[in-house]
Amino acid sequence: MKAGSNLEKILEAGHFAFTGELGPPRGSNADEVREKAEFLKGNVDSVNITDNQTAMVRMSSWAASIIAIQAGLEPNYQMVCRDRNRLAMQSDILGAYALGVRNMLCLSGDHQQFGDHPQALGVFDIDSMQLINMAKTMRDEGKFLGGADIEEPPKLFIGAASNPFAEPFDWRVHRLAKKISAGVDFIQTQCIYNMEKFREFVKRANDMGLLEKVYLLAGVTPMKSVGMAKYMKSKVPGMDVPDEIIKRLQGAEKGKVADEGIKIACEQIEEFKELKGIAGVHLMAIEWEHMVPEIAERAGVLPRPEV
Amino acid sequence: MIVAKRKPIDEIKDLLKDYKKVLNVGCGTCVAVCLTGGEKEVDVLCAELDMARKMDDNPVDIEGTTIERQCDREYLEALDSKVEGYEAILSMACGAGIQFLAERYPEIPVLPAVDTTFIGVNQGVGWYEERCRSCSSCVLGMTGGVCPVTMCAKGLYNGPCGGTNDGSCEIKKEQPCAWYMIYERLEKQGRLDCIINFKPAQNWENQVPRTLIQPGYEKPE
Amino acid sequence: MKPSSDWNKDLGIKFTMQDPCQIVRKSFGDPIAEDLRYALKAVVGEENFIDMQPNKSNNYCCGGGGGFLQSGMKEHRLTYGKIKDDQIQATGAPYVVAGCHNCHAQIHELSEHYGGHYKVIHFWTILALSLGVLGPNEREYLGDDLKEVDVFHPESAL
Amino acid sequence: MILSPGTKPYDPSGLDNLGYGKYPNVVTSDGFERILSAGGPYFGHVMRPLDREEPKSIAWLQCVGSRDTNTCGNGYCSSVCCMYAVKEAMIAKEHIHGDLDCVVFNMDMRTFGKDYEKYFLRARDKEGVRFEKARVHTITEDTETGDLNIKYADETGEMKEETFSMVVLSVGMTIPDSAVELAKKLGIDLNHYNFAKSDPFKPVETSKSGIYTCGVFQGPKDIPGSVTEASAAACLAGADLSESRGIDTPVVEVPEQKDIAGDDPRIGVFVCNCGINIGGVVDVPAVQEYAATLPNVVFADSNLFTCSQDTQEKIKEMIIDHNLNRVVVASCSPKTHEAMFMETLEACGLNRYLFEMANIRNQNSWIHSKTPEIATKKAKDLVRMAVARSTTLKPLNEKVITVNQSALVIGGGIAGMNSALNLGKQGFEVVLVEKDDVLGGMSLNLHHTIEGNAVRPYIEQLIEEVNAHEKVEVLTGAKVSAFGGYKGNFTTEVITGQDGEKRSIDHGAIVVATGAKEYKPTEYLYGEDDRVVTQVELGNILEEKGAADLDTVVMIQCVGSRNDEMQECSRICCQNAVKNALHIKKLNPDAQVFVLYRDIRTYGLMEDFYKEARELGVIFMRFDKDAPPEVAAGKDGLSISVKDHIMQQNVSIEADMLVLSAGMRAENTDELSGVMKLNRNPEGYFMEAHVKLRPVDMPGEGIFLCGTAHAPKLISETISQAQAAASRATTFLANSEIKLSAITAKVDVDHCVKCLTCVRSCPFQVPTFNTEEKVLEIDEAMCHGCGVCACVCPRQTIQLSFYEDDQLSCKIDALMAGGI
Amino acid sequence: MAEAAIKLGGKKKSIFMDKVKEILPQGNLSLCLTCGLCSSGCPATGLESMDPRKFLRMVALGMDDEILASDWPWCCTMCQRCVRVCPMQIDIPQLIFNIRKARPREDRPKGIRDSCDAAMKTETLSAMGTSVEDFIFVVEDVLEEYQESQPEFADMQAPIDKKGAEFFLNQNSREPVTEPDEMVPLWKILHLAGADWTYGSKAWTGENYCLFIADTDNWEKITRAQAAMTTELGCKTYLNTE
Repeated sequence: MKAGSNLEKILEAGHFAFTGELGPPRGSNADEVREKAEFLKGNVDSVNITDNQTAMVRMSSWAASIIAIQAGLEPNYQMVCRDRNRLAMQSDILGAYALGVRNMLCLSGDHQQFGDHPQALGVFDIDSMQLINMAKTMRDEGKFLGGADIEEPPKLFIGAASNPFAEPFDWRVHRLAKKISAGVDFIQTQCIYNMEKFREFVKRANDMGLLEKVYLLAGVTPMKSVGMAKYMKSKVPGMDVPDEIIKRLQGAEKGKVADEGIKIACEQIEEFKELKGIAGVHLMAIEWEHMVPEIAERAGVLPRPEV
Repeated sequence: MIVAKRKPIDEIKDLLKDYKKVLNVGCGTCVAVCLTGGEKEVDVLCAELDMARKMDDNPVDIEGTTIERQCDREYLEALDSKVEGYEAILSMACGAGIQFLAERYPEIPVLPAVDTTFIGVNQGVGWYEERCRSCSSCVLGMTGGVCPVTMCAKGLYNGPCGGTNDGSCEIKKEQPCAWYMIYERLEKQGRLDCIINFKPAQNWENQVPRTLIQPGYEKPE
Repeated sequence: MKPSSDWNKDLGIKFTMQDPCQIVRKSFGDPIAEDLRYALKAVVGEENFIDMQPNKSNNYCCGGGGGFLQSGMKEHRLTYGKIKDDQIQATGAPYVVAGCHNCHAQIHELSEHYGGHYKVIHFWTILALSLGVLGPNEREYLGDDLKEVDVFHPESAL
Repeated sequence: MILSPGTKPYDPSGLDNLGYGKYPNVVTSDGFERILSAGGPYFGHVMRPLDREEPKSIAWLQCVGSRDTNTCGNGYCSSVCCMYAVKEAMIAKEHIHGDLDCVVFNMDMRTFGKDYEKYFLRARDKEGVRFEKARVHTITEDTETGDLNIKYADETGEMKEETFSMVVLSVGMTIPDSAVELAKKLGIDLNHYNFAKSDPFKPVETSKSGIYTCGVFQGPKDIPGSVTEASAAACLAGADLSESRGIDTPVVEVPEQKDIAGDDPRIGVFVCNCGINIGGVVDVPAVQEYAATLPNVVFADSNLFTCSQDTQEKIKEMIIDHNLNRVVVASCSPKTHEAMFMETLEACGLNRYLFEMANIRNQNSWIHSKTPEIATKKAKDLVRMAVARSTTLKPLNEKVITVNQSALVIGGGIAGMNSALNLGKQGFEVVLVEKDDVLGGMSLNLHHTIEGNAVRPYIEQLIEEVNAHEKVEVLTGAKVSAFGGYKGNFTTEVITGQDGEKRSIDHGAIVVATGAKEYKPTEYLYGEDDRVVTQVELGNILEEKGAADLDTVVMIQCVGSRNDEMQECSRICCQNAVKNALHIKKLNPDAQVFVLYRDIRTYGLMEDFYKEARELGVIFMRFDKDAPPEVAAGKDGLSISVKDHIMQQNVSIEADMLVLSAGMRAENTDELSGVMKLNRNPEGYFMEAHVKLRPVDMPGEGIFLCGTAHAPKLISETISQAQAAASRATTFLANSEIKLSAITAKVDVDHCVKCLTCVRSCPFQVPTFNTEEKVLEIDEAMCHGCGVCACVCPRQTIQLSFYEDDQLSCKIDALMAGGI
Repeated sequence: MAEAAIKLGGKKKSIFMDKVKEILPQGNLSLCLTCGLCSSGCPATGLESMDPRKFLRMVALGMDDEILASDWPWCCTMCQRCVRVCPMQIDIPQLIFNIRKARPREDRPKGIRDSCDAAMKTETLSAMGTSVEDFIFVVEDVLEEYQESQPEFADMQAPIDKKGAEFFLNQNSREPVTEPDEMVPLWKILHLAGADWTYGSKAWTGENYCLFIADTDNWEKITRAQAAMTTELGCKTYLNTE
């Protein structure tokens, strides 16, 4: 055990993991976090607490993580490289760990031009790969990036993201390998819609023996509407939405499009359960947290195992 | 080459509003080549200011001169005899030149007429692109000659972020993804191994004022 | 006998002339139109002749020809003749000399229909008048201004 | 012998319905030209003859004395009236200070020349000139006001009535009796309209060998056409005489140049009255008097016409008498007269560049005609500026270079072959470069001209002649790959054959004859239904299969022309449609042919064929650009719907073939024009130096243009332009050396920072970085003197001789210094 | 206007144009430039929503039924103002005449037809139906009256059937019936001029309505009768007062 978090335990035990996501509010109301947490509690093994996602200012992810803990959830504390230099990052890691955080996810972060402060200086002192490595060094070697010893090193279960679809495709597996060598413990992927390409990615990762070294959680986001599918296809960078998905949603009965979206997601989850090297699913039902119980139910991942 | 762009006339006017006698000094090197601060631009700015101030009923006595380089002491000497009697000096050189001028004439306010933009290349008449951010630790050797610091919007050292989008950067479609370019070029050269390995955190030297003494040289007493 | 226009010197009664298509444009052309003017001017005085615009070979048909008068399409015929009426009224002349019976009948009707109240006469009527040989019964188409005019012509009187 | 007796405007006084000669305010178009002219009766003020009042409205009546076999017997179209009517309307609007309502009453607007359609659209859409598809039967006058009343039936048949201040009769062109007599004396044949009879393949040759003709005597045409034919006639006549070229040529003796170095400026100022053009507004004596007071001026004078021959003599005397070393003429634009005045200086041993002009006419008296006092003041300012500049002028020397007396012709179609052949006949070596493997170009797809002459035998004979000519070398399958040099000394690299053999050709002149092609329609089911064909394809079908199986054929005009994508008219499609319609009717008189058109543009003598087509029962229907025909394909035929312009009712035609009169498109010359730096207009046609006066010269000296590379045109017009290009090239090549202008850019290499901005900015790619000497160089033989480099140089190290910075800024200083 | 479209094309049909071409061998109807000069100068433009150009166009497009149905040919006075300026000298009036003729006689305007028929019923050819006897009576009666009332014209004559007279004078048929005095000024002028003239007792009429109704046979009959009468009397000049 590296960190002893619930998520780590679930994965270690060989269970099919099921994680969720929770976006902190654009305000200081802790109840908002608690409300969302209610829907997730008992339905997921761990919940990602996003860090100023889409470069919009929100409640800090470590604070929201603490509220999540209080609400009975295990947070997966996200950290992006955009807003902090290496000093701030390390001190936040220390503080979060001190208050009970056990998982963290290392990300580059959306460019500040997208958000509500396009004039901001993007820090990017270190990149996500270097963040992974820094967290691992802090945990395993008990050293800060500058080399000094840490009195009580933070023992975090270290995650990162992976996009199996971005061009050049050939390079994707190597990128995964690089993250593994940087020290990542688990990977949550980008939302998957193009199953064919994903299968190819998984195959290549298995061939290189990578999925024995890391837990891969497949990213799933159910489509709420045809409009959302089209938006994801054309507007969201790195997203690969095949036309069949859009056609399938268009073919759904009136008022049943969201249902069809959930159905697609559940079919995916069923397949992931059987796919070699897939350790679980990361469900990103952002601003749709109230549907998580139903989705989890329909995906057949309930009840969550106790470990 | 250092690329600069001239400040808007209103901003320059505002900087100069309290001075009646101004010397406008151009620089004959980088800013001349990038069409910002050579003889021609000095003349144009003088004429513009002369006219604008007349219209404002606040005439200014402005004279223009251009020296070879404002970042070389020897060339600044030519100005020594000229600056006498001027209430302010306007410099059309890069930030380095402006500071060097200010340092030489500490009694006279030296004001910038241009914004120094970047180190870049000339793509066509009046069209320049940034190519270097003088980070002090060049990685171009492993990145196929594409600078990840300058060309990647996030300055990433270990490959692209999740926003890479069919060869474009997430900030806009027209901006190529630096890491996509790096991959393509290295793949062609058969050197993908250059970026397989983890590159540890950067030692950011450009955060402090730097001094450089070439090997075999010494700082003069 | 030489016709004279002296009778109209003081009266100053104005005359215009319809150039019948059949005689002018379709038969003898401008020369006969010139002859007709020559003759009319000799009888009423050069200054008392006012031409329509356009005239001679380019004159407008009055609308009485081609059987139009008998075709039963009166409204159309009067619409057609509006141009002629406008032309005549524009001259301001109270008399139109028309050398064609169709023109005569049509212009007569136009004068009444459009209220121009000009008179349309045969050339011979005014010629006879100028020669001093026009009797009272032969003045059916003349207006009051000419009903009583008795021209003394030395040759016809003696 | 070259016959160019010219034309006489048709005299409309015999038309009693139009009132010319009777109503003073009805004028002919040539009369109206006089009214518009600065040298005309009203000195350029537009006034009507009756009362010298400015007109409020003017109507133009088209086709007076043209296209009419009834009232005037001139069945031809005079070709120029539509365009000049538009022009007159535009100029009248410009000259009149208030609103002027201009209406052009017409049957068809025939603006078929290069860029003419755009001009017409500008007049209509921007300047508000009205174009009424109607004709006026009779003009009558309001005797009180002198205004003119007209009634007309508009296209829908509705009667309209309007009153105009003036009416202009757009009279056509006729051949004067004297020309007919001359032709009889010379024994040359005339056609039924008394134009000189010519063959479409020999457009400027008369029936008698050795006698050539050009201009309107050959057939109605505009100025560019006439100028082109003049050169063509000169070409053929010159070829006959080529052996004796250069004999008995008088040489102008120029005295040795005086050295004025170190002398103080002694300036003479000559102020011009320009008749009353300047003198009528500006107080010329006052300007003269003022000029005399300016620094360094030792003599000032004024003249009625400073450009006259007498005045040149007078200026020469004054230069000598007063020992002048600078001359300033205050008159008109240097564009027209500067060269002449410079010669006057040279004739007295003064360097020609010691001359300066002040334009006190175009830039002053013309535009300030209403405020003479201000105009006089401005004239003084302009003279003061010119005097200030003249003081700074320096003698400049012109470089003399030798000319390589051979030519390169690019394009082996009718145009290229004719110009190559004629250059060969003039005794010059010619290389003819054709990109295809065979000569002939577009003409290989054509069968006969509208006159009925067979194209193929002509082409075959021409190819044979070209191949056989000892002076002409033909390179087929050849592509221009590189180009360099300057006028008189070009070097072109050509790649030939499949193995891509490179060949470098040195030559002194270039003829561009790259041709054009038929537009590939995307409209009206073309390419989707094989019953829809183009006129060229129809020509082939008729040639191969005849017309026996055709019951109904519909043709649509202006496909790919005169639309938003291609504003220009393709010039040849109307005659093409008429030609093919006649062909169908002759092969199968029972076939019905419908031509759907916008304006029928069978200009010149081709109007006869339009008439013949109507006579044979071809139906012509006009449609509006915004309501084009609709085409639907059925199993048994095509159904074409359109509104008949006369019935104002929809017509549906069941046809077995639809023929699209696809316009012309310039050949793709992107690569060539890039390599050779030749300018093209937005439509891709090459640009001539002056649309009217230099229609076959290109802007660069020693480069000439002909055929459809210039603009769409007929075979006959192509041939005469090709001969003209040969003629113009001959004029250039005949001299073994030429003098270059001294107005060139010079770079101060010591100061230059080698930023290469001049290299990048020069439109002619003249500045180069000499990698051996490590300096920037501008070759004065290649420099066009445009001054772009001097403007962009950030360190101001480039100066344009005669226009150096201080030679310009001194004028501004002089202006700002005031003085009066 | 949502009119039905004119159908054209297909196999060539025999159309009116061809018929007219047979009658008018110069066949220049199809030369029309559709310029509209004819319509601009025609007072009948607009009547029956028609004008000369439109009418000619219907012929060119083979709209035979519409042509025959139109009343517009009876609005055209065949004044020839159109032909005069037509650049192609197209004889529209001639076309109109042929179209009038193409209509069944009973469908042509009754007023004109009646006048033609009336003329054909009497030797005088008078559209008013005046008989030889009535005409002679009126002329003699009026003459007598004037000879008496105006003594200066006591020896004035109004001869009828005077053989060998220089002039054969015709007479509009309305005047002897409705306004006989209107005949007199002309008699007086001829008298004063010393002209040797005569009326015919037959065929004295000036008008010819059979022409207007396009009854070519009777038109010819009238004209021939007028010529025959003049010849019979040996007159040298036919004086037309019509």
